[in-house]
Amino acid sequence: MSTSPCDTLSFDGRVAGCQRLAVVGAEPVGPYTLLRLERGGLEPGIPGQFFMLEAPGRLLPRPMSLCLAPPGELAFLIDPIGPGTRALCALRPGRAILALGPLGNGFDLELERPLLVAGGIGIAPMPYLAEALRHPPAVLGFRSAHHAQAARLLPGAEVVVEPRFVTDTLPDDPGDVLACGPTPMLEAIRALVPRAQLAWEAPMACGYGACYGCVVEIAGRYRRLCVDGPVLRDAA
Amino acid sequence: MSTSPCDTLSFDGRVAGCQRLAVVGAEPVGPYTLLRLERGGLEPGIPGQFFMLEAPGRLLPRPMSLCLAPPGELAFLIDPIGPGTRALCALRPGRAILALGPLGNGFDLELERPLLVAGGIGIAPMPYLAEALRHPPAVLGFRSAHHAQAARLLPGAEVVVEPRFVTDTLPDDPGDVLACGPTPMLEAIRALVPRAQLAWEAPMACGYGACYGCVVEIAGRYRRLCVDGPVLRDAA
Amino acid sequence: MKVPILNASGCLDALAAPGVARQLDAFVTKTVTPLAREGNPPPRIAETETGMLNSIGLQNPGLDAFARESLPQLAELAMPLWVSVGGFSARDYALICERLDGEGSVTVLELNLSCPNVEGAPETAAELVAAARDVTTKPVYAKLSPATRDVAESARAVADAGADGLSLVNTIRGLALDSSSRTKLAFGPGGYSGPGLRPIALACVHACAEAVDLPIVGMGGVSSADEAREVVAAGASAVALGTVLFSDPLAPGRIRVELESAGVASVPFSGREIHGLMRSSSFGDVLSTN
Amino acid sequence: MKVPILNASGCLDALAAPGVARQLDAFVTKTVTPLAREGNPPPRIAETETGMLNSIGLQNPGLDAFARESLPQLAELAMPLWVSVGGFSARDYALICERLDGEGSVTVLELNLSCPNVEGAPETAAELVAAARDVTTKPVYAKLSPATRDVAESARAVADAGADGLSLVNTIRGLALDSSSRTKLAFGPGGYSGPGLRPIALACVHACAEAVDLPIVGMGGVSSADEAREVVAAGASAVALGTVLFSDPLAPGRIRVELESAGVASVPFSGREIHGLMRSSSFGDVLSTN
Ligand SMILES: Cc1cc2nc3c(=O)[nH]c(=O)nc-3n(C[C@H](O)[C@H](O)[C@H](O)COP(=O)(O)OP(=O)(O)OC[C@H]3O[C@@H](n4cnc5c(N)ncnc54)[C@H](O)[C@@H]3O)c2cc1C
Ligand SMILES: Cc1cc2nc3c(=O)[nH]c(=O)nc-3n(C[C@H](O)[C@H](O)[C@H](O)COP(=O)(O)OP(=O)(O)OC[C@H]3O[C@@H](n4cnc5c(N)ncnc54)[C@H](O)[C@@H]3O)c2cc1C
Ligand SMILES: Cc1cc2nc3c(=O)[nH]c(=O)nc-3n(C[C@H](O)[C@H](O)[C@H](O)COP(=O)(O)O)c2cc1C
Ligand SMILES: Cc1cc2nc3c(=O)[nH]c(=O)nc-3n(C[C@H](O)[C@H](O)[C@H](O)COP(=O)(O)O)c2cc1C
Ligand code: FES
Ligand code: FES
Repeated sequence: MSTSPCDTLSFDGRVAGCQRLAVVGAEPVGPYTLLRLERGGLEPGIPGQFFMLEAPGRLLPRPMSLCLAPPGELAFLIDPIGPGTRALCALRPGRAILALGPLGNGFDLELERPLLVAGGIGIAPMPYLAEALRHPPAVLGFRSAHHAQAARLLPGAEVVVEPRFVTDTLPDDPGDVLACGPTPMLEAIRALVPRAQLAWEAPMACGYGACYGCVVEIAGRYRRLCVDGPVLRDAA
Repeated sequence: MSTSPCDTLSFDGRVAGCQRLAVVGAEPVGPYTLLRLERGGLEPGIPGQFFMLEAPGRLLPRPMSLCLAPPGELAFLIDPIGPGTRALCALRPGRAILALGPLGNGFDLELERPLLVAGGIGIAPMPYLAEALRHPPAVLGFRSAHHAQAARLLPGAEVVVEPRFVTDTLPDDPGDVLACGPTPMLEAIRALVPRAQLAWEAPMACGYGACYGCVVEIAGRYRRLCVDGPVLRDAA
Repeated sequence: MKVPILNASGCLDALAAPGVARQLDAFVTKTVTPLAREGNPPPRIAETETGMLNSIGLQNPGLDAFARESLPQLAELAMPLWVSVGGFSARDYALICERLDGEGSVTVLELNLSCPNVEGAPETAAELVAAARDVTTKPVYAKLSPATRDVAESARAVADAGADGLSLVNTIRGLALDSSSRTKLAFGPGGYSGPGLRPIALACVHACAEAVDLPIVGMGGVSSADEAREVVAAGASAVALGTVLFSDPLAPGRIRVELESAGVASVPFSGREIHGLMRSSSFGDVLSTN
Repeated sequence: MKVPILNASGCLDALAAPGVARQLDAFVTKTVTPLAREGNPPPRIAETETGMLNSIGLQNPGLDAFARESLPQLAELAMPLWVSVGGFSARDYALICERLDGEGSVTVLELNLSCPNVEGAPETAAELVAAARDVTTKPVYAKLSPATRDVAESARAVADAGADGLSLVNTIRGLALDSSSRTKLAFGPGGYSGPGLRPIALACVHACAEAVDLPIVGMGGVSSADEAREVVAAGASAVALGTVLFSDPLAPGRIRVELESAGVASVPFSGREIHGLMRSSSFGDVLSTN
């Protein structure tokens, strides 16, 4: 299958594309896979925004942060933790999948002293974010040396491997933290740096506000992470 | 996948095997496909008996008459009329499917002057039957010249193509007719030759008497074709 | 073949995704209850091998906020608007229908009589329909659950109680466990939708179409034009899309095009018209305008 | 983990396939009715994308022929024998249970209260259970339909009426159409079984296990050890296999081996024991004897 024509949809003012994109390649990066798709007519969007990707053989698409936007391509770093992500990691050139995006709210890039912090697959949005911020300092935490191979996607970053955690290495005055990673890590960072911009996760069915499945508690209310997030500040 | 060990099950006295069989090959024969499986520990059985073959991606197996039994193999001639038969025709070496059989009642071979009569995919059981009967005369009817290519599986047979029908060519004293084909053909033959042995079809879920899904009316009662047939005489 | 295509209630937010809503012949809101509801705790959704489960729990802003804030914005879409009405007693349903009876932008009131994620009302479906019927002149559609011994019986009851149409079907209760045997949804069970619900939905549409002479909006696992055709063949006059919208927000347009090119005129159409579709002078016209 | 494995009623003929039956901890007959039934006209089965439909229509030789011819042959299998009892009135159920109460080879009477392919009895499930309870001292299991607004309520009702256990669930009504919009089954609708029924069955087992303190035989779309584990985790004490037997007659043995090697001791077991399994001194023993 090859890339189809692009349809655009406006979500709450913002425009997203919906298009079948041909697979360019899928390369292992440690335990993860870097899935490269033809860009077609889709915009890469703002770092921290995500795309809903068709997972072949599954009913529901899966939300994925944009990892890299090489010319003519959109690339996603995927951790095969279940049926959908495994199906995405198994994609090969010759296949095409339906993609919807960019969706949600990305990171605010108007910053003085950005510091990128990521844990595990939370590194996914960082390469594209680092480009936009002209390669600010970054701290990456991984479960193992094998996982830490993904650090090659963010040259120059400081890498810590468990038992050490990224939060152990944060400077006293970390500046403008932009973070993505497992919930416990994000909560620890929020405790240390209340103003940090945090990219959260939740299971999503639609990614565009239709199902109310992705809610997280924000200021005592259940809000749709796909609409009000995934990047949140002073919240959640 | 490769061929698994064979388990045997006794059905009503008769023994059948249940085994995962590796695909040897799948060759087009006109519009049909000749699917060749490793024989494993399965018996080819009596001509007219059938096997339940796993149809990849489908919930239920599909009943198939044995077409040929070359050394070490079981071969089936399959007409791709729907999802299950299409899945079977799409099988390639490297795959293996669960097979159960031989099942049901085959043809009675104690005959004076056997005459094989088949219509369309009804040719499927004839090559194996012809071998057992040392190549008796045979009449084959087909919808088109393309379909008639299957006649090469039964060298020496008389072939008629629509608008002519096999029943047009039956001799006045046809002898011991053994027939397989579409229901209207079988009914026409039964009218002409009440003593004919006819191999009938019905949708089947299990093939071994478990579901009562395959019933046909015999002498005013609903009987399971997979147990009392598929070959019937003076009946249905 | 031309068939009105709606969304299934709770499967689309027309304000968040107006571009998706514009593909439809009518937009159906998420169920509105008298008071605001935060809904159930997450996780609220889980995929299964044959469908999905949800336990949203009727999260909605409540009648007042809906009428004050959402309705005016929905009116700007300038398309037929169905409001899904929910509650926990006949009084709740009457309260909402009475309040919305005066709203010109509301075309149809669809009574959600069957949400598997909240404790239902003590009254029977027929009593809830009767309560709504008393207080509004707008068309009232009864949305029934497939989880009943004889759905045709329920259909007759709501028809006698004054329903103008039926929406079939809602989700049925299902459960999924994870590898450590915990329920995948925080709430426990959830509403089962998608492909696995389709044969059940078809049976309900078929049974109700034979039992009553009301127009039916058929839904349940429809994801293609061919599946939409089957719903109509079973007796529906329109098709609603739910779960398929999550994987393909362009499904309504795609299915309409496929249906019209297929032109399966052979399909028996019940002849019963859905209420309040644009320029709904005749069934054919309804659609030639899309 | 050790779990008794039965067949689902109507999904195995132990006389036609004794080798399949011998893999089981108990054999459950196809439903027996007072009089012989020819059943529904073919086609009776159809595969769908998420399961299958059947409309066998309770074809069976009737009580007398069953007791006279089948029962003695089934007794020779020398394994626990469950007879599925069906009918069209409380008198029917009482008649059969009374007749079989004296049959030493019968271990359990399973009341089929829920066949979607025949018009059911006018009485409620509880009334049918009470009628059976009055005439037999054998364990009576109530087999419930998932097609009910609140299956836990039905479970409480049959428990109060004297049921010793529950079999959950029967098929739910479904419909499939062919490409020319005709029903695939001659009867029209049929009972939906297989993978698509599984989430619904799990929800019923879960709800009933919380509602009543009876042992539950769980079934519905189970085709693997992992799926059997989920049924037990949801609250069942045994698992019955139906549709999977059609594609894999060796499934019972395969699933038992997988379950035992998996040894998922973590799975919460309800502790309620299934009646009349061989040497059923303790749940563990029941199975170590297989
Ligand atoms: C905005 C957003 C961006 C994301 N970006 C990436 C990315 O770039 N790379 C990547 O590998 N993953 C990303 N994820 C997570 C990814 O979407 C999930 O891992 C995936 O949906 C799991 O699907 P599955 O079928 O493989 O596993 P499932 O069987 O669906 O789930 C496996 C386990 O993960 C949990 N889970 C399921 N969905 C999610 C989810 N959406 N978030 C968190 N936990 C979940 C389940 O509860 C279960 O415990 C992102 C999630 C969100 C919400
Ligand atoms: C004993 C027996 C032996 C058979 N031997 C062969 C054989 O050697 N080669 C071969 O190509 N086919 C054979 N068939 C027929 C074959 O089993 C069916 O064509 C197949 O099951 C159809 O499955 P499907 O998914 O491809 O099509 P489906 O979608 O299941 O059916 C397509 C159409 O065929 C009809 N149909 C479905 N199952 C059957 C059936 N079992 N018999 C007749 N009509 C059916 C359906 O009603 C539908 O109209 C045999 C059938 C039986 C009962
Ligand atoms: C996430 C989700 C939320 C739903 N919310 C509602 C609702 O608020 N009110 C309602 O009547 N039905 C609701 N439904 C049921 C759908 O309207 C529809 O009846 C059901 O999903 C079957 O259609 P489908 O299989 O196409 O999804 C919801 C379904 C889903 C999946
Ligand atoms: C072909 C067929 C025949 C059945 N006959 C009966 C029956 O006679 N009595 C009964 O109680 N259930 C009957 N059932 C229902 C099964 O016992 C079981 O409850 C249902 O199929 C769900 O299990 P499964 O998904 O594993 O098949 C039948 C099911 C099938 C598929
Ligand atoms: S994922 Fe559907 S509303 Fe957010
Ligand atoms: S196919 Fe199941 S009984 Fe014949």
